[in-house]
Amino acid sequence: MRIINQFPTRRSRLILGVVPFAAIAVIYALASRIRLEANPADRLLPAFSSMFDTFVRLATEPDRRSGDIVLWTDTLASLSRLGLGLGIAAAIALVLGIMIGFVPKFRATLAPLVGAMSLIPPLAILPILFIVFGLDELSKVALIVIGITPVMTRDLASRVADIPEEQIVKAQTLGASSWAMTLRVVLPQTLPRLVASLRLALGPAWLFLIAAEAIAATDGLGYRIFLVRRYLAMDVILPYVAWITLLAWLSDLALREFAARAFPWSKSGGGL
Amino acid sequence: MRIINQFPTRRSRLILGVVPFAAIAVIYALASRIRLEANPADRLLPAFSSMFDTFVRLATEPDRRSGDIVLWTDTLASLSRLGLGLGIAAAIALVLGIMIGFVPKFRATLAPLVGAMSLIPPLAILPILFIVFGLDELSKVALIVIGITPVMTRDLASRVADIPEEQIVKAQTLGASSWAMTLRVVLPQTLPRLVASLRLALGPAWLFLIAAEAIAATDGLGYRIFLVRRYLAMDVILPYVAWITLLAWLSDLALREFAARAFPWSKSGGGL
Amino acid sequence: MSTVDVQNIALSIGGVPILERVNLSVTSGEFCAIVGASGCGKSTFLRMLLSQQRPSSGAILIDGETVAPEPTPDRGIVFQKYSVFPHLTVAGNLVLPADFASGSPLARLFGARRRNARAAAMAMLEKIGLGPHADKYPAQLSGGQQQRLAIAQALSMKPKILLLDEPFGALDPGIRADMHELLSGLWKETRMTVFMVTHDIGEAFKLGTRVLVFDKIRPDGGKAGPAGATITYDLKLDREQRRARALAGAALVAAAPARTANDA
Amino acid sequence: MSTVDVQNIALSIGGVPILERVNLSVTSGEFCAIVGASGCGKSTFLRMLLSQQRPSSGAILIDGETVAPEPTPDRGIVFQKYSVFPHLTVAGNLVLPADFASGSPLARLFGARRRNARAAAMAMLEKIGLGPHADKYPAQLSGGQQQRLAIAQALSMKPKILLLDEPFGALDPGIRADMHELLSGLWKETRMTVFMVTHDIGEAFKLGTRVLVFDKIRPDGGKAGPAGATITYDLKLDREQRRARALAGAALVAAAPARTANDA
Amino acid sequence: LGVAAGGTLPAAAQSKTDFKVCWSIYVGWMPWGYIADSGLMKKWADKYGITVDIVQINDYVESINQYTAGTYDGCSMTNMDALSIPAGGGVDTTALIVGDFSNGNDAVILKDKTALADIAGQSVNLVELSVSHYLLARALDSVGLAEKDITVVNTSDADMIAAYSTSDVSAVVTWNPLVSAILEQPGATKVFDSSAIPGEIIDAMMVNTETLAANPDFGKALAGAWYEAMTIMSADDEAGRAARTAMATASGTDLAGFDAQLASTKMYYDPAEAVAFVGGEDIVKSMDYVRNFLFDHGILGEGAPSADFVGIAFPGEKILGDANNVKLRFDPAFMAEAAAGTL
Ligand SMILES: Nc1ncnc2c1ncn2[C@@H]1O[C@H](COP(=O)(O)OP(=O)(O)OP(=O)(O)O)[C@@H](O)[C@H]1O
Ligand SMILES: Nc1ncnc2c1ncn2[C@@H]1O[C@H](COP(=O)(O)OP(=O)(O)OP(=O)(O)O)[C@@H](O)[C@H]1O
Ligand SMILES: [Mg+2]
Ligand SMILES: [Mg+2]
Repeated sequence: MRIINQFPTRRSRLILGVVPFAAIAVIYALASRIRLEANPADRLLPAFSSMFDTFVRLATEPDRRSGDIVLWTDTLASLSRLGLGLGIAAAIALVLGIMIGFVPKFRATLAPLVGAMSLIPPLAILPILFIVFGLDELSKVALIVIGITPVMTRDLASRVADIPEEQIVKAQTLGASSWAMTLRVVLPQTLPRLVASLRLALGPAWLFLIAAEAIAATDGLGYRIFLVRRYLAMDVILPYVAWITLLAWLSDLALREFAARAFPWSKSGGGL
Repeated sequence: MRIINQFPTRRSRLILGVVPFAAIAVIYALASRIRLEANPADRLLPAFSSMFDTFVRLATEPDRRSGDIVLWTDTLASLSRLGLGLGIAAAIALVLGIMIGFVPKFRATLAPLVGAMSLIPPLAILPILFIVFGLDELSKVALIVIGITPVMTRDLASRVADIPEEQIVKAQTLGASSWAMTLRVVLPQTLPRLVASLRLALGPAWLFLIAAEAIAATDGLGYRIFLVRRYLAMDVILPYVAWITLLAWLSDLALREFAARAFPWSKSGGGL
Repeated sequence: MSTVDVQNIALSIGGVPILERVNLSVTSGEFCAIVGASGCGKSTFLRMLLSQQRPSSGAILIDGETVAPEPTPDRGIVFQKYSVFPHLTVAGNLVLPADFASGSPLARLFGARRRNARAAAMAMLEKIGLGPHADKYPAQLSGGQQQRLAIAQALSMKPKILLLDEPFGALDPGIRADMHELLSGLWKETRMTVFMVTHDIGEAFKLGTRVLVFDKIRPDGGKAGPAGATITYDLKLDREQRRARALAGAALVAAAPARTANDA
Repeated sequence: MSTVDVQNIALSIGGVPILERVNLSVTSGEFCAIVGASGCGKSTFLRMLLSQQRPSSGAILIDGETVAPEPTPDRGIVFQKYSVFPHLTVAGNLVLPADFASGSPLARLFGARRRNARAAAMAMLEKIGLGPHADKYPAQLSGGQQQRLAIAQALSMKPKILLLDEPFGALDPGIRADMHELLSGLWKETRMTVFMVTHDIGEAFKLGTRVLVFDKIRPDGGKAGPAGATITYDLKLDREQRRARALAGAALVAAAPARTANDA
Repeated sequence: LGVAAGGTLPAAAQSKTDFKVCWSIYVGWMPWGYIADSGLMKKWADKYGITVDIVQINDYVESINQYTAGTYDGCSMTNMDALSIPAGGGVDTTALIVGDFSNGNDAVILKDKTALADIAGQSVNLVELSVSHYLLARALDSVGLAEKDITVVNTSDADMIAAYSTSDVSAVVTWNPLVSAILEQPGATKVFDSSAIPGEIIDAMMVNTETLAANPDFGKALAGAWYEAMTIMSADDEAGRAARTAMATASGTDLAGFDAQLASTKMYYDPAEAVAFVGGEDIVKSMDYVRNFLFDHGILGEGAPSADFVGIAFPGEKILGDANNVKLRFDPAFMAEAAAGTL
């Protein structure tokens, strides 16, 4: 039978999915062993046991200086910045996306600007951002917003423009004003895509958050990674990276589940 | 008439599109004027004229220290890294995307791994990248590749999975082996999406390039921006950002044109 | 309930003539079935009646007045697809026109008025046999059920003119027959003016009081560049005549549709 | 050119029975037209004949042997849509089977063999009237032209069994008539065994030597849970009988399709 | 943007009561974090009826840029960066508190080589245009080499240790705590450090001259808090150890590590010493070196026709460069008040 017609069973799918992760863990363990044997003080590839110990310590023991439990304060700080950034970006992208996708005049005015802005690498204008937005919470949230909003806006605008013209015409024959159509036809059909767009933006949002926290913060997951990077404390960095990945994965899952529940009429992307 | 039915003419579309850019330029010029009046040596918001002078100097006069014409060496260095990174990422994403999207066994094995990798913020694991890939050109290219490949792979895999089952069945009734289908049915239909995916990856690729060049380099557009940030030379940074945006826009345009020509059978995304 | 006068309209898109010299005068309450080869401009003609497209020249008058420059509630439309709103339930789709009419800034009725509108919608749903499906989404309905809903939705505005673009193209013969009855019944009841595009000649003769055949002809008989389509046959049917003419009509137009727009 | 034996197959998906107790014995060279309500399992039945789907129970034998577990070149298929490869030109679509057969690691013929294959493809295209369109992409063809190409492509493998799933659903009456002739001609020429799903009863009686009607019936007459569809009528037509039976047959099944799967 | 730019204009000379200063993580500046956390700042600010907000910024250059843009009234930085960024950018800046100079904290480190002269021909990883670059220039001078004999690779300080671990890197110039972490690795040899150029890499709290002139209380509060912290941390008692431990944790190390860093830093715990240092001849010589280095590297800006373009003022009317464009001032007045105990 052709290989494309061979479907693994549910059980072997599970096993196959675990294999690459296991392989990576084994390779890491070996590399770590080799380095640690050559130099027991090596910091680059700490053993799993020491990473685990460090992680447990960060997650349970209060910090000597502040009395806070570092992992949770960092997580809370980062998640609240991320949530705020994603929320603001979603709101702006939704409004602009609908305006650009639905109203020809706004499209003519704003589409070129949004297009140009989505091409500016935000990291290159960091100094300007920090000066405009200051260095406190606002600037971190702003970097996330500036980093992800243009792309989300373009995405939403093109989805709005893709709403079948027939529906818009139909709504007009049913007596709808532009505003009524926006509220009752365009907005509800754009929301599922907004969630999908947010899911795509999660990766970049974390990236910008970490970049912002590395420059100016006193807590947050990115701050901690940055702080200990100077000492090459990979026993902190690696568990933190795994933790971030887990958080990102959970947010992704939550958004997907939310969309499936909130928009039962929308065929979700399915699969990958 | 409803606002959504009011279509600006071609001419007014052009004018409307220019307005926001002009507005930004005017605001900038005003803010710059105010600051320069308060402090003529201010570097934060240089006048357009001084930015232009600096840009012309960078583009025409050899550098005092190295004797190179800075703008061109930087551009060449960055573009070759970017091109290499995009090329490698495209090749990997194409192969993995087809494997994951087309062959159930590979999908079971690799999809979870690629999913997890697309969530890891690459900037957080930089030290490991350095150890694995060294500090020279390779590491910069590697950061781009690691940053954009997982997302591209997921995108391509889902497109491959979207190829109508009817076509695959049809090919089998025409006597195709899995390999023959890969070559003649799946690959050609995936290529236009690869180009689209590359276009989407341009933004992140520039981002990772700049991040990599900020960390260790002797030339490149990102290197220059972060270097002159040490003395707040916005008269260099702002033209460089504009230049990067222009380059990104041109690459985007080139890819779009290429796709339209190379894949005449594929309906291009159109519009936004 | 309205007269429609189409005065010598023509349409070119990008220099290519699509329609030309289309003249038509329809009295109130007629049921015009429109047939013609694929790509000859039938949908385009409906789009112009709906002000979705403006003719390059000529005029369209409704009840003697120039038609509004954009779609208005006096002209209802049922498309072959996308005819209902996928994000609203069946009942929601029928309440929507009342929501729009409410003039509320949220484009939504509340309280007692909402309950009234919903009750009216439910009554309508019972009438078209969708009562049990009131809280389903359109994607959960069969094609025929969706089209019934679309027609009910279009009729809820009591349009003077109803435009139908291949409304039954995707349906089973059985369901199609049901829909014919539904439509005939509603038309007799409301006496609106109907324009229906169809590919099914039998359907055209069965439902229409008048059958319009669109086709491309060259007035000079020569090959002087591409020509747009126009109305080549305009058959006014007596109710009794219809059955008899059905066969003849079918033969008449059988050859025409074989010429597709691609051969132009 | 092959016999097909379907031995008491049944299929449930996620616990819902789709088909059950389907028995069928088709002799070589028969033309089976399959009709039935929307969603009753006609396409699913074809998928099983093509090994795209495996029955939950029962067996399918071709020429007395259990059917291969995956699609093979002895069974050709024409779908309503997606039936040709959009990224290949018309000629490319017809050369493709030869490319596959070449066994070359690039799945592509070169040199003289390529020229030969292309010449054969061109000859075929002339035969089906697509000669002038050889270098167009499918998207540039009309629906009828695409279906002609799809049929030619399926036939190029000289399959013993040809499966057609609503192949003419999207076409004009005129083009449809042309296609009927093309298909009848080819069938008479090659004498392959044909299964064709259609929604058009007339088409079924016009082309088939045998008409299979799929429908859901409950063997116990009661309401013991949902039931799968099966073959409820199996009409073997003499060529001469066909015209006469057409009217009767149409009446016979007219009610059945009105019951859609949604009502189940 | 217009509003923001207007809002962050360099503070005009006007009296106000709310001040913001920023600092970044470096051994000599860790007391600022301690001063903020321990309440010393509030105590001294209250005394003068003002408020002073002390903000930590991870990225050193960003902290200076923010100060230069006018967001902060003061910022901890080195003499060299003060000259190149705020002073070069036209922001008149005063060295309010000269806290220390690097006395071994900055070092040139070679991998598998033991003599400074071996650096010839190598790639050297360092933060370009920073004090490391300056130190390298001075080191090369001392063995008769020039910058063209090597290749400078700009490398972010945050990644210096990881960079050193790669095989591509054979020479680095950096500062503590990175120096001690790198020296722990096998094959690392320190071939030159800042103790060979004492007093040239100076760490100070720089404040806006106009703000200071209009609000002397701001300077007094900062100096008062700083020198109280100095007294606490320099003592070898429980309180001193606790203070140093807090600073150690904040910089990501422990007390022993922090003390080791302090050992290679010449801290001016006693304000009188700092006053003497600022009033001496050596600092003038150092600044001369520094400004020539900056000019040679084009850091003084395009408008700078010579190293003399920006004037530097020292106590006693000594001025280096253009007397009509003095933008960097070493003013011992507030340290002197601390020494005299009149704050
Ligand atoms: N925006 C457009 N640009 C260019 N040509 C167009 C456009 N819209 C329609 N046409 C052309 O106008 C012609 C008429 O199209 P129309 O959709 O009205 O045909 P139709 O008679 O409804 O065909 P069908 O029966 O297939 O629905 C077609 O040849 C089509 O290619
Ligand atoms: N993968 C599946 N999962 C669940 N149900 C399925 C699946 N595939 C098909 N079905 C169900 O099987 C039934 C038969 O589907 P099928 O497509 O064979 O119908 P059909 O007779 O071809 O209808 P139509 O005339 O509309 O094409 C339908 O009710 C459908 O909902
Ligand atoms: Mg049409
Ligand atoms: Mg089917």
